[in-house]
Amino acid sequence: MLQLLQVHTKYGQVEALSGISLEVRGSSLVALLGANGAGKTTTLMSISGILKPSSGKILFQNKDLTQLDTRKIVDLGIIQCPEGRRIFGNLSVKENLRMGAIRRKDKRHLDQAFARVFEIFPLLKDRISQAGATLSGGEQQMLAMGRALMAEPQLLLLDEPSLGLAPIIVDTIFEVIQRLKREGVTILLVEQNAHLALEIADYAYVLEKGRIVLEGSGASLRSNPDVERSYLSEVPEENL
Amino acid sequence: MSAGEYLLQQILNAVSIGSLYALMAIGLSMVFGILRLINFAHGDLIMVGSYTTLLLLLGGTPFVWASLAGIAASTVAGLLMERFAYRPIRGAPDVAMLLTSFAVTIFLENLAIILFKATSRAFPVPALLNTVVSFGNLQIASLNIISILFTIILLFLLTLFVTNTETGISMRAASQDLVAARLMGINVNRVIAAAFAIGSFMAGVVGILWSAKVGKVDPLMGFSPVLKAFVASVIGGLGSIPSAVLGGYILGALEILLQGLLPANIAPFRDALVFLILILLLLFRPNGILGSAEKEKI
Amino acid sequence: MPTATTQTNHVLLEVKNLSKSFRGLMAVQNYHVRLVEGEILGIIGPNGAGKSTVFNLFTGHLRPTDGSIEFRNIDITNAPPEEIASLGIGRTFQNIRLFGSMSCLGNVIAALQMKERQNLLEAVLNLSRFREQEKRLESQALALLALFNLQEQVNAPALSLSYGDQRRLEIVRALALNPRLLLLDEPTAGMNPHESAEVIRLIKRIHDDYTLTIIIIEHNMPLVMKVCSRIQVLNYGEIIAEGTPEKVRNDPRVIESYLGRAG
Amino acid sequence: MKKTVLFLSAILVIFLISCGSSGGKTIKLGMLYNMTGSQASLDGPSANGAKLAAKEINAAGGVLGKQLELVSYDGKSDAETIGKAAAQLVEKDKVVAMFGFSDSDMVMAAAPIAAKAKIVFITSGATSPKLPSQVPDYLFLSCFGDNVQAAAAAEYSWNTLQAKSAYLLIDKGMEYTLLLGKYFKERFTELGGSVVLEDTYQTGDKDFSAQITKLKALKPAPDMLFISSGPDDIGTIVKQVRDAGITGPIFGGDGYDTPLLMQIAGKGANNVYYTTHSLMDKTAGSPEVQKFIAAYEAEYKTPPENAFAGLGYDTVYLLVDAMKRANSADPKKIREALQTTKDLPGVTGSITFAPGSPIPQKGVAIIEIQDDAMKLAAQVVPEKVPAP
Amino acid sequence: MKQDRSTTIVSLAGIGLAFLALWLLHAFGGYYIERIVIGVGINLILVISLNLANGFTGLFSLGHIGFMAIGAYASAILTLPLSLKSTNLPDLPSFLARTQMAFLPAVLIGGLIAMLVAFLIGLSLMRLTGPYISVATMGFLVIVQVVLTNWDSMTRGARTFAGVPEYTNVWNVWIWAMLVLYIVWRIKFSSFGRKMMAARDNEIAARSLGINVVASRLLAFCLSAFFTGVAGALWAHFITAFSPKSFYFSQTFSVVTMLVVGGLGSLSGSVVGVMLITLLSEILRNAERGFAIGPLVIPEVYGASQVIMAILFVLFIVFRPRGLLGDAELDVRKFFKREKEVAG
Repeated sequence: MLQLLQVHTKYGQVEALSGISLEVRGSSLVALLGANGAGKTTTLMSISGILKPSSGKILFQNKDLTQLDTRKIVDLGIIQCPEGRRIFGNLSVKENLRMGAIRRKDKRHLDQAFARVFEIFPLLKDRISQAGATLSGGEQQMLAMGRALMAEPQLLLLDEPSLGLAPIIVDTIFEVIQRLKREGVTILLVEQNAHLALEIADYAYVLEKGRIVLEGSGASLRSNPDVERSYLSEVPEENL
Repeated sequence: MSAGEYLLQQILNAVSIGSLYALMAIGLSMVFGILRLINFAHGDLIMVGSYTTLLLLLGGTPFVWASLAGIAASTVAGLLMERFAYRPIRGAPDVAMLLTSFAVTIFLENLAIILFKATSRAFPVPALLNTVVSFGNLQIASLNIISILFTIILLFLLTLFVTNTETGISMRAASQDLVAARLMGINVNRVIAAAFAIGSFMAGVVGILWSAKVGKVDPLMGFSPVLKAFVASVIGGLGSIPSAVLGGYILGALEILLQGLLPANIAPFRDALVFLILILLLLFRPNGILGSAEKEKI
Repeated sequence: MPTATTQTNHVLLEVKNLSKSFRGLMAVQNYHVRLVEGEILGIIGPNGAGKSTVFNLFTGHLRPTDGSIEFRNIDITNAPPEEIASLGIGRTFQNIRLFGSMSCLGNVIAALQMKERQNLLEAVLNLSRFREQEKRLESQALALLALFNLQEQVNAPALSLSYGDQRRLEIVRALALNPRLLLLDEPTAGMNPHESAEVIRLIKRIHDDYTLTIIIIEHNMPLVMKVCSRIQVLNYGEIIAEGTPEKVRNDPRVIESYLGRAG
Repeated sequence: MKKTVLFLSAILVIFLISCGSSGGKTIKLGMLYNMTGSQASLDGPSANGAKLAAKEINAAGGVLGKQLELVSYDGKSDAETIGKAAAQLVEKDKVVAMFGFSDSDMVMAAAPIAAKAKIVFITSGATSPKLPSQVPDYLFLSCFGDNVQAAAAAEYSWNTLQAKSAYLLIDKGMEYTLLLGKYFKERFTELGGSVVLEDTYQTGDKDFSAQITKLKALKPAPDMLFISSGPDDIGTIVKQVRDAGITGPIFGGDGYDTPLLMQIAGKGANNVYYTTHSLMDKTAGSPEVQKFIAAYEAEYKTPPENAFAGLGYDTVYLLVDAMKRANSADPKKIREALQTTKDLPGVTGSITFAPGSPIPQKGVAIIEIQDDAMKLAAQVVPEKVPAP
Repeated sequence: MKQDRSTTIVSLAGIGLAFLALWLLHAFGGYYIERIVIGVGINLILVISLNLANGFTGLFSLGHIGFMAIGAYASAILTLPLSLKSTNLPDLPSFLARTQMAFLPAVLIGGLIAMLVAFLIGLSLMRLTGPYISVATMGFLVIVQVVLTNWDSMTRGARTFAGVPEYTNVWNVWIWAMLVLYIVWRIKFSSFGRKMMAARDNEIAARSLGINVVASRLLAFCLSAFFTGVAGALWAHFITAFSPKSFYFSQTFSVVTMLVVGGLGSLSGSVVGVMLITLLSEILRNAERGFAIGPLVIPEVYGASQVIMAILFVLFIVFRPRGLLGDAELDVRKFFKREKEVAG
């Protein structure tokens, strides 16, 4: 479904991605692991078209995304739920969700999308007219995911959904991720919590300094001693 | 005129001039919210609109149509400004953007001098805008009433727009987090253009009202309003519409009250006092009255 | 200094009842620590537990809502960051904060120079004392950079360094302040295991060479266990466990709220 | 690096080429006005007037058998630029005399440079009577001093309008308005009048409601308003004063001499008086004035924008007259002839320089606007003029 | 950053060459060229001192022309001949009315007064950041403008302050310019400059090193105000007649443009910026009067030079948003080395 071929991306003067190649098959959940600064977020931002790769190709259903504008990429069914949630704090929950559906042409079915999001995250319905900034961290993460789901994406890019959340909320979020996967949404998950990610991932890539150093099925990586030592023994990292 | 009437008259004066400042400040503030650009050339949109109106009036167009065309011209000029001056430099350092807006100002003002000559020209105002309404001892020019009315109507419409339309909400979203807005697929170019269009539209309206109040137009007419709008939007807190409006009225009140109440030998220092108050305000509320403390995360 | 040896058991940092709330939300609650010179303390805990907030309170970047901080018997509870730094607390930041446009050398000299007052007139006249001072600063900075294997990047702007190098440069800069207490906020974040081990080794080395007292916020459990003499575990702004690595590792509350998944 | 050097040297070459001087068989007069910037609205009409005069003179055969050439630079309302332009006029263009500017700052940026080259500088619009003493021998005014017109205004107000009390509004941003207000007050109080309130504004202010409200609160109301203002602001002020229901006489100086006043204030302009050089009216003015207005309209498709147009026009004739009488275009002879100018008719009144005085003796015309028309109310020579 | 003998020699040689060029211009260039050269020198001081405040500390001041005005008025009042004082400034306080100073002390006092004012307002302004400091300093400019316009007894208000002795010449301007350039250069490569730039790059980190951010900004601001005041004084004795409106926004724009074109933080950039803008605006100013290329006659269009400059500036920002040199310096030695290689 999604293919990255030798993608190089610069972030400022520094090359953040030095030739990333990866593949995400339809209806699968692929995890992208790695330490801070390894290039995970840069990879997602390159796919979303916020950063333009200096070379290499990004193909989605055999269509080249490299030169496309972000909104055209959203039109194709790729949406990102960014790191740090980045919800619109001054907008109400409802308005935030509306922004997720902004590229949808069939506004008639918008109600269904709302209903689906509220079914997945019932908490959001109670907060519908509250400003995003007044939500708690966990609620904001739900809002950010709900916002992305409003676009009814084919491919969901999830950047660090567990970041800075209480374990109990992390569990909820991961249940939702698994549910989405069951419902056929293809997911590319960036996660520092390698345990969690590998538990649910079909396939995973490990990034280090802008390169892929390891890849394999979730299970095989979990039993890989290298991964065990450098990632599984580590606890999730904080990033304010 | 009793003391009470005197005060009331001055308050009326403050509200009517404050309305114009508020309308101007909105445009500056909306653009700043999204681009962090202080658009100095915003004032020149007033000039563009006023000259267009004037030329059409001289050609015999009825006032209403001429004004509408003037407002349209301001709007178009604002859009062109965004497209050709500000879009190419998006992401440049703040200073470079600020200076570019100075350059745009210099460009427009000198172009106007070349095209229309530097001398002022009378702006013919229809009688409707030129009468005086009396309430007892109070006199208020019909133009001031119309200015206040227009401001209320435009603010109402603008509020509807930013809370109810998709573009309006997108605009608020973009001013909050431009990257997240792009990730949702919001057409940032369109949103920015819309912000410019709305701001320029308001500037066009101010242009007509301002020219009617002053009675003439000249190529440099935009300088003083933009400076005022700048102060107004900073007083309120750059970047949001309600704070721009608040700032506009506070500035209006401040100017009128200082001019009206200060003894004659201190009154000439009015503008200095206004800016002194602005600086003091910034020290205690570094992000304006309504501005949220944008504290950097550590 | 003859007193140095006798001071080893002196209390360097004494924090009592420290609390900080943001808009009613308690980020840190009743935090306390008594740090003896020469100790290496580790602070661990899940995200949002308030670890970085504790550092920011120590260094004056945040003002506590309640409680007191004493450093070298001086009350620094409400002191500004620059004063605290000059008293001898150096730190690094979780999200790296370098002087991006300046060279590595410049970054380090900016810290080194804080110990040597320069005179504006001497600098302007380029007097020999000033030139010698500059030369000395430069050679000291070069030595420090070499210690952390940054000698190749001496003249490169800090912004152009790789993530790991930036982290190391930040540690060098904090060290250049010649602090009594060094606060390291996730010094190995974003490094591969090999690099992390190297950094930890260096931390131990500077601890020994400079008789430094260090507090480390880390997620890398094995490394924390290896290097720290004492560990505090924070959760929701409160200390839930404290003690030697072994004790902490076996504390049921820690296992439940923090180590559970990893264990 | 190398590109930069190459680029810079290319620019230098172009620069040196553009500096090349041009020679010719014409008599060159240096004309310095601010065509852009804050002073442009005052200076533009003067430049037009001067060009019109030069065109007429050349059409009539020129001076001393040669064509007149006005070499002009834009001062850009900036003293540094003006200094450079004046130096160019002296060195490169080798003009025989210079004129221009309506503001004493600008005059002072150019006149000393002319004087250094022993060339006269005539200011067409700066009316400060103190000005010529700053550049002895080489700086002339082609208009009367502010003290003269202010005295005329005060005397007319006291004697003819029977005004005993006056309200004063002064633009604090211009030398002209400051001096005019000061001299008026001096002469008016000397005559026995009282100034009940003195208020101020800054050039370019657009909203005068606060001042007007203060004025309306005055009890009893003053007999007259003396508003010392430049041509760009006066229409707006009169309009806003009248809009507030104040109908009394408004008096001012030659800054009022612009069609803008009546265009902006409309009916409000009635009962306005001002002192100026001559009645600038297409139908009621003198034959010279009528001819001038017609020619100006034909050339520029607009009536003269303000009094400065006529002053610029007269200034060129003043210089040409001096050259003709000297029968030479030698700067020194021009200066000598200029000093003996006598009864030279012009659209802004006839010009005579008294021996030793670089300020012409001109009568002051008092214009009155009533029934939507301007008329010459009086031609006054003030009895007593305040010292400069 | 390294300091060795060859740099000193190169700098000395550069200064020598500059003065030789000045002498040539002075001897053969005439009055017009001389005025340009003086103008460039004054602008150089203005831009370099603005760079010290804006480029090194990152606080973008739009109010520096206010300091220029203070320096200009102060030194003009101090040097005005006594005879003119009694007629033009009759209300001066008596100690000033009786003083007529020489050029150098007057210039220094002008600079010092500007510096004192900068210190007083800087104590509070230096705590602001981002666009707010620009607004506040712009406010300062307006305040200076209003005060000068209304302080009749000292400044004659809006009336022209004329009769200032014409003391400024190519030599004293360029000695000052070289001096300012040298001093600011030394500051850039000393602990003071590093503190300023550290605080600019990351305020929080700078404070955590013990750098007193407000103090180091204040130092930059005050020194910069001093040099700006000096430039104002030199300008006053160059133009000799001015009024408060000579020191306002159009002056501000032109100086800031030169700074930004050269590059914020780069001193050699400032030098290049001043020269480039001066040359370009002179060319355009002469060209807008109309010219003929063969049969093609371009008529005079006043204002065209500003229009073209504005377009060029926007284009420039599009292609070089950080100015010609960013905050790097031209390395003379490198330049010579490469030349040698080419030659060899």
